[in-house]
Amino acid sequence: MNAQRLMALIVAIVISVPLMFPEGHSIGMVNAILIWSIFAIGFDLVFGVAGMLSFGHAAFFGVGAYTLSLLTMRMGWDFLPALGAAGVIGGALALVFSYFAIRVSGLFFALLTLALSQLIYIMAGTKLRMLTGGVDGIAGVPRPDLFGIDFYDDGNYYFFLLALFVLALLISGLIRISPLGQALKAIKSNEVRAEQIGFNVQRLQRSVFTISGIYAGVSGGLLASLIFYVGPQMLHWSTSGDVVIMVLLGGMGTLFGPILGVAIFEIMREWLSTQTSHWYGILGLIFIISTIGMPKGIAGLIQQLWNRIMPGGKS
Amino acid sequence: MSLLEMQNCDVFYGKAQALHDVSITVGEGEIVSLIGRNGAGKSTLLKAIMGLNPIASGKRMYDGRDATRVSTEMLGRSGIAFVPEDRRIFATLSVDENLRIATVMGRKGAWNLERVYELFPRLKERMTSRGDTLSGGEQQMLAVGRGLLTNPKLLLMDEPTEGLAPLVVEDLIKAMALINAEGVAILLVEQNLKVPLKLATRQYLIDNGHIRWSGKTEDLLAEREKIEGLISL
Amino acid sequence: MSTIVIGLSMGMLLFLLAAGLTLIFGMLRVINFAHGSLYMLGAYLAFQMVNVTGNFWAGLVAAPIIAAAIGALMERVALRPVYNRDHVYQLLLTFGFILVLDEAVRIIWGLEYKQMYPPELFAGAIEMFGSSVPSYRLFIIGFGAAVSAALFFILDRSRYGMIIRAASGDPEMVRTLGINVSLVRTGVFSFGAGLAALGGAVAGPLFPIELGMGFNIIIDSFIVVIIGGLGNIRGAVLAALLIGMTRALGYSYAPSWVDFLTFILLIGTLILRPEGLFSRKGRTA
Amino acid sequence: MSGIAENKSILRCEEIEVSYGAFKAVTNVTYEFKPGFLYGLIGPNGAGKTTLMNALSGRAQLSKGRVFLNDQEITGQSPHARTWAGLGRSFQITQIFAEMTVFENLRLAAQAHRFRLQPFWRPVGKFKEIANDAERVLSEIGLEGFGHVNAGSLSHGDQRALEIGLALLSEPKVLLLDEPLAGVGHDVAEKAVELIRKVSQGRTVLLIEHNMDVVMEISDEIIVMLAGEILASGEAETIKRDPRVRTAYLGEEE
Amino acid sequence: DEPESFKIGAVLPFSGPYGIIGKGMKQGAELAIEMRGGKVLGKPVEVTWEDSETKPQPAVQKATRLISSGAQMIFGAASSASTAALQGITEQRKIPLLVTISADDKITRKNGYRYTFRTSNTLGMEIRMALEFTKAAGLKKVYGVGADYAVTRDGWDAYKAAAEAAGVEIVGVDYPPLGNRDYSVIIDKISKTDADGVILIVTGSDGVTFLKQAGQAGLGKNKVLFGPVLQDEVLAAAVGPDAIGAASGVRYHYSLDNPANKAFVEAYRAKYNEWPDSFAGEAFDGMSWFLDAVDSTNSWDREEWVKAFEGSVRENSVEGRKEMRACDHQALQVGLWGVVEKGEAPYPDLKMKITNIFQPEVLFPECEE
Ligand SMILES: Nc1ncnc2c1ncn2[C@@H]1O[C@H](COP(=O)(O)OP(=O)(O)OP(=O)(O)O)[C@@H](O)[C@H]1O
Ligand SMILES: Nc1ncnc2c1ncn2[C@@H]1O[C@H](COP(=O)(O)OP(=O)(O)OP(=O)(O)O)[C@@H](O)[C@H]1O
Ligand SMILES: [Mg+2]
Ligand SMILES: [Mg+2]
Repeated sequence: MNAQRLMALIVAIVISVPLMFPEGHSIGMVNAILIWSIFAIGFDLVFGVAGMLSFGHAAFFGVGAYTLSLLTMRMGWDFLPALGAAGVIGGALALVFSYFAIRVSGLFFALLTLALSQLIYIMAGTKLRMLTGGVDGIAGVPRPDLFGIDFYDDGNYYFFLLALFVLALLISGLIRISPLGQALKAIKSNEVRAEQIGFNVQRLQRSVFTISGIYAGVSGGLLASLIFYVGPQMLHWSTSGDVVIMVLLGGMGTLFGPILGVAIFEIMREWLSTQTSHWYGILGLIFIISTIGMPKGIAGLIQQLWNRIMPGGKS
Repeated sequence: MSLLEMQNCDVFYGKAQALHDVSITVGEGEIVSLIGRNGAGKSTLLKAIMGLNPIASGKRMYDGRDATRVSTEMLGRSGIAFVPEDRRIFATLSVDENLRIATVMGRKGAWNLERVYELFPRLKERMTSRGDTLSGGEQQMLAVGRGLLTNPKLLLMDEPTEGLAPLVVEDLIKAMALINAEGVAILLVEQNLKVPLKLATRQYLIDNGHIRWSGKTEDLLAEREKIEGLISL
Repeated sequence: MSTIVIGLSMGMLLFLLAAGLTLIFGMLRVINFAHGSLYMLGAYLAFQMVNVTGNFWAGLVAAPIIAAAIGALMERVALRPVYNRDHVYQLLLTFGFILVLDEAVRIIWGLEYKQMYPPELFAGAIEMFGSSVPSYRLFIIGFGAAVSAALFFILDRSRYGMIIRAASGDPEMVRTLGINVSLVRTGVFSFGAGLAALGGAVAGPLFPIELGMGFNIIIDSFIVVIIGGLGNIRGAVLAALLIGMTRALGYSYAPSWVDFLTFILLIGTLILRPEGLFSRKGRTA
Repeated sequence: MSGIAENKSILRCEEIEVSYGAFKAVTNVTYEFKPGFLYGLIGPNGAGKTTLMNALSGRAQLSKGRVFLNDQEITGQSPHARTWAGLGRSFQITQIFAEMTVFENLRLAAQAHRFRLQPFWRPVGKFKEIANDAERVLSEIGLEGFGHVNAGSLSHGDQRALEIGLALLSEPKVLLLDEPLAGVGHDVAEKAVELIRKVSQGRTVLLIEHNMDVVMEISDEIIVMLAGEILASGEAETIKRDPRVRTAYLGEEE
Repeated sequence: DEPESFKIGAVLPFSGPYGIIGKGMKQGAELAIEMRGGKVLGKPVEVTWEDSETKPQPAVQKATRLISSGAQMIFGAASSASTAALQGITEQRKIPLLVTISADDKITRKNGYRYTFRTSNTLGMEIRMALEFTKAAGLKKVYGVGADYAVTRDGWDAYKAAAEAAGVEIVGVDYPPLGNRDYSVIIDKISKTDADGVILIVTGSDGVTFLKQAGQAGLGKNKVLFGPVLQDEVLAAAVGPDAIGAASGVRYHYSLDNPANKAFVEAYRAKYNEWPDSFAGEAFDGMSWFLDAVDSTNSWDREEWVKAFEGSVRENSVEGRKEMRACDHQALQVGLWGVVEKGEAPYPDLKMKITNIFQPEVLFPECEE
């Protein structure tokens, strides 16, 4: 066993709570955790692996949600093809973004993606309101209708989400250790050298951006179906901010860190808010303390504790 | 009296020990050289002197006082200057600013902007260029010039001639002799042995983090064979 | 014609809102998302001072000073340990600041809106070009110009700017030169926090003072900072005026496109001249 | 003289110019590089040597002129395309992947060379051939024991060796080396010179170096730059005696 | 088997800038429960308050949890977006949703949501009030300013058509973005027209900003500023004296002269030591009415409650007569219209004076899809 496995175990425990307590009230929360985790896992491919800080992922997330909603509700598509389309559209939009944004790097990249996604946010709330329902959004987004299972029951929907989550995790895990993932890490580490040894840096960046756009599109579609609703709030830059925070909290650049970050974030939101009306401030304190005290997020902390408990256990 | 004394210093990177029980002294106005192969620990020692690597055990005496716990900026203020091996030019500052920033603390002495520009005319030509657009050699000149401008009592130079054209190396050697004559002590690390052999009065030989030999430059030449045997591998 | 005067005042106001961010962002390379919260805090502090003393000017002076002290504390306690980490960790930190500051304001001042009025001296409106322009707007133009001149003098003319820029690349090396980097950093952050609060105090008479007031200005401020060029005070002034004018014209001819115009301006700048429309040198390598 | 001496040039630049604002770092440089030759490029600091190399490898934009590799025009191509076309280089200011191990550094270079499209369906460890490439070069550059060390914590000299290793792995036909010996200990330098000699077998090498003993000894032909232009070129002996080169660069011999 | 208690899940904004809405609604609803002895169907009422953060996702997530822990009804959501999101889940779970603030017309529509009930105003009716006011005040030329989003645009279109039909000239209209920061150019533009009225279809801080800036430019001196939801005591306090004279639709007001309201205001002031705002009044009203309807069924079958509530009439609501229309679950009610004036103790410095009360017949068109 090593720290990686320990983290995997923690993640497994968190997401299997509904299996252990099928009657509990945690299913809704775990479902949200699964969906946001898909988003965060995909986001971390860009952020943690390739080192590009994007503030534009809200656009792919939200556009995925609208795609699924409109296709199922207005065009009468089935859920699964619509979900696929959500991923495709999310990825396509990411590809378009990348053509603009990859010309600059660092903070400029972050702000350019932010600006592009804000444009889409504004569009959705105002000019495209015939399509998007404007500021008030669209209610009544459906869930899948498969094998006669009632996915409107959160307990059943959990399994559907779990399957997608595992798939997303596997793909991302593979990408990370594949030559592609290594190449992206190289670009993050030293772009000049990466280009000189023959990596087509821009193409690699575009491809990972697109892949994470697909993740975002799919997870956005899933969230819309989880809460039966889609609105422009999902496109707002603060949604991008949320996913950045989650990934940082959990530990960027690690496979399980983002999931832990999502879990902590959601649990905090659910639990703290029932404890005190000052929970915003407390959450803020937690952010501050964990930035200072956990340089590499929760994943880093676990790694550190592990190393202390199991000295010499180099992997 | 010695200006700097490092006594029995151990330095670690994480768990790996890079310096073992290292002691060296640099006298007032002296040029001392530190030689050793790649990875021997030369740069590590210079950084430890400057306070950039923490000293795990041992003592730093400077100017007759215990300076083991003194911070980098206080060391800098009290007259130690550092010319690092990888130059560490301030990328976003212009050449001129890179030099002027060294004068902020306002230590009095023989060095000023004009004099540095005189020593490296090339820098004057590139005065308004950003640091990161300079050629490798120009950056090296800038790093040396920046070190000089703090008007130090002790100058730590890590491979200052790396990447410099032969003519410039000669100028630099002359300049080092000159500033030494003005009373500045120099601790010099060089791969190009010509330079320390020409300038330094005493030599330390470091290998694998241990000081293996120290003595006068004449002795180094005389005992060459024996000394080469001291170096591992 | 009056549109131009108003546009000018909108631009100067934008500059005052963004000045603190330019400073912190440009010099410390800290993306201070809490800028908006400090701005809000400034407005509340000014309100409180005015309430106690009955004097607008007391608020304008006291709010920045108190906020600067809070900023110094924030920097010492929280920001200092994370400088030598990847810049992205500052995001988590400054998000934390937002929540804590907002909560503090909520606890101290409650949820009700607060209000402030322009000082006696600038209470009325002045007839100009056939419109009546509130004289407080003219005050903003003058005050903004004065602040920008002062900032320009302090930063571009002094060596602090140089030190900070150097330290943002290689703080260790700056230390070897004998310079106390952390002191300078604390100074800059606290100064930036004070400027944010100054912006809040100036904006107080124009907008409702409420908990959400800081949220919208963050993006506006970022736009000014980017278009002007990071840490470039002169650029920030010009960018703010450019945006102010664009908006003013936008409001007169196509109000529903105002936000678009602003973002298009930003995107265009980032794509064509990422170093900022008004940066002095072209970026090299 | 080593290698196959053909008359056809392998790398050719025509009247190239690189300017930064008003400043011209390289002007009007025309040169034909013959296959199999080892060229020494010398000149004072700031003469434009690195910039010329940047122009050849695609890191600097030309404001004028054209570059050909194997008679194919490569002007305007990106650096990675040129690497694929057979142009490798090392950097004067070390460019390595500091957070990764030495072995990973080399494996990256190997994988960049092997795959045009980076596979994402299999762990990198399963590709034996790239690991083998990396191992081979690891020993070639004398860093055998350092495979698992983080590249960033290597000493300066060892990083320089890794720098060359990374360039070698792209198996270039033309290899550009920017001061490979700078910072390399004098004991190791001899080995490094041997290494350069060895890798120059069967390829064209352009070597920038301020260590005159080495340059004069191993170059087939020497090019001298001054203020962005080529001042002189020819065999070592002629260059050594050229008075212009002496005043501009070499200085008087002791 | 009857549950131990009657569980209400309340999802309201408590944190952030909209916390003030949540606070008022909570106080109003709590009083409603207290004044009926804390019981429904003979069982104690148990309310769980959750923070919606004014965002759809948390709102739905928390409602889901409340429902799965046995909530019999959901109360809330302040923003129309969150309410719309809640409608999805409550419809799914067949749980009544009581809306007492969100004004988007779409929330209640014919053959729409079976389990949603709104006891408060719709924006459509408030626009019609504005129109009635335009006529009553004799305005001839009107300039429109609306936040740029769907509901306001629809509202404006309706207003414009009706106003023009009534012989009012529309001088111009502008749609600055929602959450707009600076209206000075638009104010200047309007001041140069000969409009005698300016209708502001903006809410919350946008309205406050406009009135503040308009005051500084003296716009209100010769033009009537009014809007469907422009002002109430809370917002007027934020504007200051410049608010005086602004006219607005009022959702509820403590000055209404009827016995039910007097009793409520007295109890409210005794309990919280403040005047009830419109969030509190509407919440009180809706909650008491709904619980009465539940009680009247004597059954724990939620379908029965729905049937009882739709079509029920409340003669003694704090705003007078209200009727829950069966076709769309929208409560028909009078429309209150008022103007900001200076207040004397014990009233706040600025208070609304109710100037017009419009009858439901003119405010609510036939039930339509
Ligand atoms: N940041 C670091 N982290 C870990 N180990 C390091 C670090 N820097 C240096 N080392 C190790 O410490 C030892 C001494 O390195 P140092 O840089 O002092 O050598 P040096 O004598 O200056 O060599 P060179 O001549 O190549 O510059 C080397 O083994 C090196 O790998
Ligand atoms: N991106 C750039 N912007 C502006 N000037 C530049 C840029 N790159 C190089 N220069 C300038 O061009 C000149 C030539 O630089 P180059 O690096 O080619 O010199 P070099 O001959 O390699 O010198 P050295 O031997 O010191 O490495 C230098 O004066 C340098 O300042
Ligand atoms: Mg060294
Ligand atoms: Mg060079």
